[in-house]
Amino acid sequence: MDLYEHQAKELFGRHGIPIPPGRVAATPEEAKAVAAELGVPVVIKAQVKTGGRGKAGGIKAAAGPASAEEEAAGVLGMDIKGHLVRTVLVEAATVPFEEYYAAFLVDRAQGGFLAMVSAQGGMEIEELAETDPDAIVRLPIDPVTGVDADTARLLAAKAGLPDAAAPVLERLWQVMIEEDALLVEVNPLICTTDQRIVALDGKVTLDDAAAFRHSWAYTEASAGLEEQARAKGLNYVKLDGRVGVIGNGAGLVMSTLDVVAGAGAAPANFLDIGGGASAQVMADGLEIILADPDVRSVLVNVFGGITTCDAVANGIVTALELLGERGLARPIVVRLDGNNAEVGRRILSDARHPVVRQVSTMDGAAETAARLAAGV
Amino acid sequence: MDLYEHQAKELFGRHGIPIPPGRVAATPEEAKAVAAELGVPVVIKAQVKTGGRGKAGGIKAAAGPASAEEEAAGVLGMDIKGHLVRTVLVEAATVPFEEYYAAFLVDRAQGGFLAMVSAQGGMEIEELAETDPDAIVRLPIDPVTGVDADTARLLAAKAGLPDAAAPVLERLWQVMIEEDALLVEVNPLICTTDQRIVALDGKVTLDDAAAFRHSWAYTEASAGLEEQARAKGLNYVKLDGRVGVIGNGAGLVMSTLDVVAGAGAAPANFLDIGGGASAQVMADGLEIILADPDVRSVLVNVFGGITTCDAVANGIVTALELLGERGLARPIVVRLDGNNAEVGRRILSDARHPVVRQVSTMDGAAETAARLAAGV
Amino acid sequence: MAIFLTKDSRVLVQGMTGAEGSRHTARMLAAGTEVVAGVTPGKGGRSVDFGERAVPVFGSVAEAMAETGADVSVVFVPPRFTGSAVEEAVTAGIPLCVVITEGVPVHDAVRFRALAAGRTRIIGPNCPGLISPGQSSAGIIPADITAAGRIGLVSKSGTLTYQLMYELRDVGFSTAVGIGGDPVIGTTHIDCLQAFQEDPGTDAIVMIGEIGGDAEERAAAYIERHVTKPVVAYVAGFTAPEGKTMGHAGAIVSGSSGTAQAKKEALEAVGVRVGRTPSETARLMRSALDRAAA
Amino acid sequence: MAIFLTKDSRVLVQGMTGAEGSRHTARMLAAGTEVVAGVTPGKGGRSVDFGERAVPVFGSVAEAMAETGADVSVVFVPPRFTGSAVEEAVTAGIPLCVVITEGVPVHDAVRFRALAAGRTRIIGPNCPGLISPGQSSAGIIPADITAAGRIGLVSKSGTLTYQLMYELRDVGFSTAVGIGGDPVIGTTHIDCLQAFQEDPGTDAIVMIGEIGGDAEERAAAYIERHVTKPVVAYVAGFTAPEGKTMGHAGAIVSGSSGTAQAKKEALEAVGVRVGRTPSETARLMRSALDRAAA
Repeated sequence: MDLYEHQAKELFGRHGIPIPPGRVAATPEEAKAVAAELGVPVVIKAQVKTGGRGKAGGIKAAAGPASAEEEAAGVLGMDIKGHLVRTVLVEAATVPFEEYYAAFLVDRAQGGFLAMVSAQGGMEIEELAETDPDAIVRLPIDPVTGVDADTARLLAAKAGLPDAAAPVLERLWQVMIEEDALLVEVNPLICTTDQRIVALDGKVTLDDAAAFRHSWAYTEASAGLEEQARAKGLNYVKLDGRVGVIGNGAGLVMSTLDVVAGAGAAPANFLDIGGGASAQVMADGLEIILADPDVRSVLVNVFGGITTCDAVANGIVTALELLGERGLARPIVVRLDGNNAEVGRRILSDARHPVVRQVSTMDGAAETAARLAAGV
Repeated sequence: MDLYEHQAKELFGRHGIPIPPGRVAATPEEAKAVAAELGVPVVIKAQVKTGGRGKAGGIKAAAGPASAEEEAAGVLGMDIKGHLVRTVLVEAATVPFEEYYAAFLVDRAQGGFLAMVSAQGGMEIEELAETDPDAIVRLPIDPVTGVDADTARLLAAKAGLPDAAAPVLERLWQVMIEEDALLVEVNPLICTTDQRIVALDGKVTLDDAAAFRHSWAYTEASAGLEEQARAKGLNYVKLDGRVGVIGNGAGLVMSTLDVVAGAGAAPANFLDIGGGASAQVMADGLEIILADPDVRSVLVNVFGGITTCDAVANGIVTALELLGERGLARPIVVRLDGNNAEVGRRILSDARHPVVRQVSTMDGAAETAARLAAGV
Repeated sequence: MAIFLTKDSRVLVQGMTGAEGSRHTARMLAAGTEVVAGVTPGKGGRSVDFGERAVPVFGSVAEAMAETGADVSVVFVPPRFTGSAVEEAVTAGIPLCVVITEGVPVHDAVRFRALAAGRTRIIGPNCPGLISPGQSSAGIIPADITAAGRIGLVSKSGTLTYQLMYELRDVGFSTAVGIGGDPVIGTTHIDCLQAFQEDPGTDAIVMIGEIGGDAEERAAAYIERHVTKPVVAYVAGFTAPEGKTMGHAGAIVSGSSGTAQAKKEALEAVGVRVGRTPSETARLMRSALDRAAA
Repeated sequence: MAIFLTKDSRVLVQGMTGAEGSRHTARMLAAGTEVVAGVTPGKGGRSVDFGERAVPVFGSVAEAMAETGADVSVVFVPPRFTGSAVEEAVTAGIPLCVVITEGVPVHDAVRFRALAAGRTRIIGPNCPGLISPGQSSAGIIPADITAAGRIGLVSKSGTLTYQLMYELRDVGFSTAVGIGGDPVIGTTHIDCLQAFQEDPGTDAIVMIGEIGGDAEERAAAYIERHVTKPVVAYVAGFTAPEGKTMGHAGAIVSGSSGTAQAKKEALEAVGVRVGRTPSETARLMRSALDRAAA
């Protein structure tokens, strides 16, 4: 996942890498407000996940709030190489005294990490690599020892960057490692007239496969069981207890929670699989519930209406097959009632799944599940 | 979906409702940087989706960057009624001269919209409703005519708010309607000593059911076919052409795109359903493809390996059943090859689905799909 | 007898040519419902074959009503088109419109509710519809889990409706109405209580509520003043935490409002017996009927 | 003959007690593979019954190697545990470790690749594994779609491997290696080209590439200098747009780098014939074999 410049800079900020003051804006009015807040000349930068936005007219300078509003109006809504500009970054204009290039990346050819640093920043690195390849210092980074202060100083010195750049390089490496990034690139990394090192731009590519280690970065929406359930289209609410509950119909499930509570145990969740309880949905649901380490027993409470109990029972059996040994961890109490309940119950008994127990009434099933959760 | 205060304020900003300058921060260092940017005394406000954060110690004043850092360090990581404080809003401290209350909401009892405005803001509205119910002006809003300038002036006058508040009320109604909100609440809405009306806090609840009209608001990740596909766990990339492509294995699908292009048509998408092509996954995939209005024909290209062709064919038949008439809109060319190809092809022929045509080679199938997309 | 829906009701189905629409039309026909028309814009002139009967499809509700005398519409169209489908039905003057679709934006429900006021009874959205066993079914309530009888049932929840109907299948129902779990709905508990009170075919009423809003509290106030027939109730969601939506868009406790406990207390304060579980609720109904018969 | 995997290979399966692990262990056994052990931390001492044979489970790779003489590990554990599972296998000194798991974080792959350098050959991650038809299979390549023969195959893609194996099933293969589509992988095209060049049981080589990186270009440079056996190639992804990941994490065109066209040109420049479609690639292989035989 590529981050927008403003997201990359937010990450930089969190890791102590200096960035210009600024904020993202979605309307010209908002850009004006940010410029007014900043109280200095600003730069309006199109937030798009593609290069070459400067040439395309996506970066504009503005002396004050009024011109910031005007320029933002021009940039917002632009199409830059097929990317619609939905937001702009409004940043305090920062004048570089010198411009550098710094990047850490995954080197596919070597299957390792690589640092690339140059005292000639500000242009496309591919271009620089062609016109003056020696101007780029390339250093493979040992994945175990990484970039410490000495390595960072060495990198800065070899590339001709001031000593003050070394701690910034070290922190960029921290971004690389701690965020599981595939690329961390700053172009230009600048030195101001007063000798401050500032990341004037930022490009970060995160590894989607490592999202499990960084769920916060993938928007809050991807964290937690509730979000996993939402991604599967399941209606799930995490609660504080130990009896996992799954059933068909919001009202019946709410009622089931109450009956479990009445039996002296706290429900671990609300999970409504809806009307047509397919095997896959049942498996998805059981999987989410069993992924909750608080769950000590599971109560499946289904009323066979249009979807008859035999269909539901077949769904449960298939679900348990799909789950394999994940379904073996904790006892599952099943209550089937309504249309074709007898047939459904027989299907479940014939399947002889080792953790499944059947109870024919809702109240009795809740009591059994509560007892099992208590370890009795 | 409840929005965080800072998200609500971003919405307000977009609709021209004045808010204090500020920015969200995830670390004490970032909070310090924002305070330094703002250059004025600030307030540090815990961003949590629950009330009572002030009483819980989640709102702190800070005179400058150093104390902002200190206070943010205290607030970040707090647990407020079970909500972990992950971010704080760092805002220019704004002193109210007067505090009001303004809200638009869905009135369940009447099944309509309701405005609630009071000149006595700043406290819990439930509390105010008990201690001084007459201090709250309640006005049902006609869903058809809405809140125009006259209604807004009337509301302000009845509740004892200054005239300057009327345009802000009108804009809050715009937020309500244009964002499909269930609740838009500002408490307090303030009047500053220099007579400016500012939304000092903001609570907005969006209607998840209306997300299809506001996909941008539900994070960028929920917009478009690619995101729908991702939500279903499908590996889908939208392309520019007219032949929808679905197959098993990333390499085979890429190759299929190339063969379609070689047959003179542009592929409409990349869609890899992976190794075990279950009927549900096949149906999900076909559904995404048929939801693309650019698609004129669909090419299903499956190589039977471990998953044999008869299983795949059954999957396709069930998928078309699941799709019902959504599967009838455009021709579907199916190529099955590999293990049990003969059996699989017979299953498909026996199903006699009206839009399905079988071609036994990948090259031939691509040509047929290309021809059908061209309307030949 | 029954409320809202009888054997004489003539039903049209908006969205009958879709998968859900056609599946449930077949079931409604099997339950004895007079399904006289389907409506799908742009598909007028066809008809759909349901084995023993072919149902004609019209391009508009107005046309279907004019041609077939339909007086009930059941809506199965997707959420984003539901608003305009219901507005079409209301504009055409249909007396009863049953909106099955789940996920209808609240603003759309507010709008069609306002449009329908005084013209069309709307049931739903996000509801299972209603059934008068042995007479007619408009929606998706299974027809084969219960029998005709003299209990009236009104419920926010679909499955709990089925559960109670099944538990009391030997006694039987005049009409069961699923009013839906959305925040804004067309027909309320009170509307149904009033109709059951007036219906000579109904002897007693089961009311099923759930957390969220204050419909049950208002129903309690109504019962105190206007309902003389025995009422027993069940409320789901005692364990629901604050601020979490429990499946139904409207099922949410906000602060101290909308709790199951408050609803139970309001109902018990006016003499309605409230069961702790669905099965206890069924038992309470039996004893209420016994007392009434005694 | 074959490369990397022969009938004498003794295979252990990390994650054998999981659903994927046990399903594919059964298939590997059916293909004639000597599966001698499973490894699941904390489950040592059990055994898993696969009909004709029960395979013992050990708690660690070191123990399994010591007890059974295993020299190949196939890894089926979930992505978040793959890194430590592979590191365990490498530390235990396994000569060949085949990582089937998809979705392994790139940083983890970089780390275990660095750890393995000079000690363990790693194939994958995110690969179908390798098969020497008639001898042994380590991974998930179907054993029944082709026969033993004298073509060597190396591919980034699983299904395209199967497609080509099937198209040339009458000719047959010495070994087919799926090296995986991730950005960082253990064994490269070049490693396999070198091994096939040195293998007396291989007469000709099919190389399947796809967009992303420059592995095919580097392979072309290697072929020019070191490979004398006939090589035909296929490259997938001519129509892939810039900046979109096409299924495999590594299959992405960035700017002008990693395009299929560039790869095709690099290969053709060193005399490798590149098919436009999989079937044309199969035909090119047949004619290469005919020429070699002539």
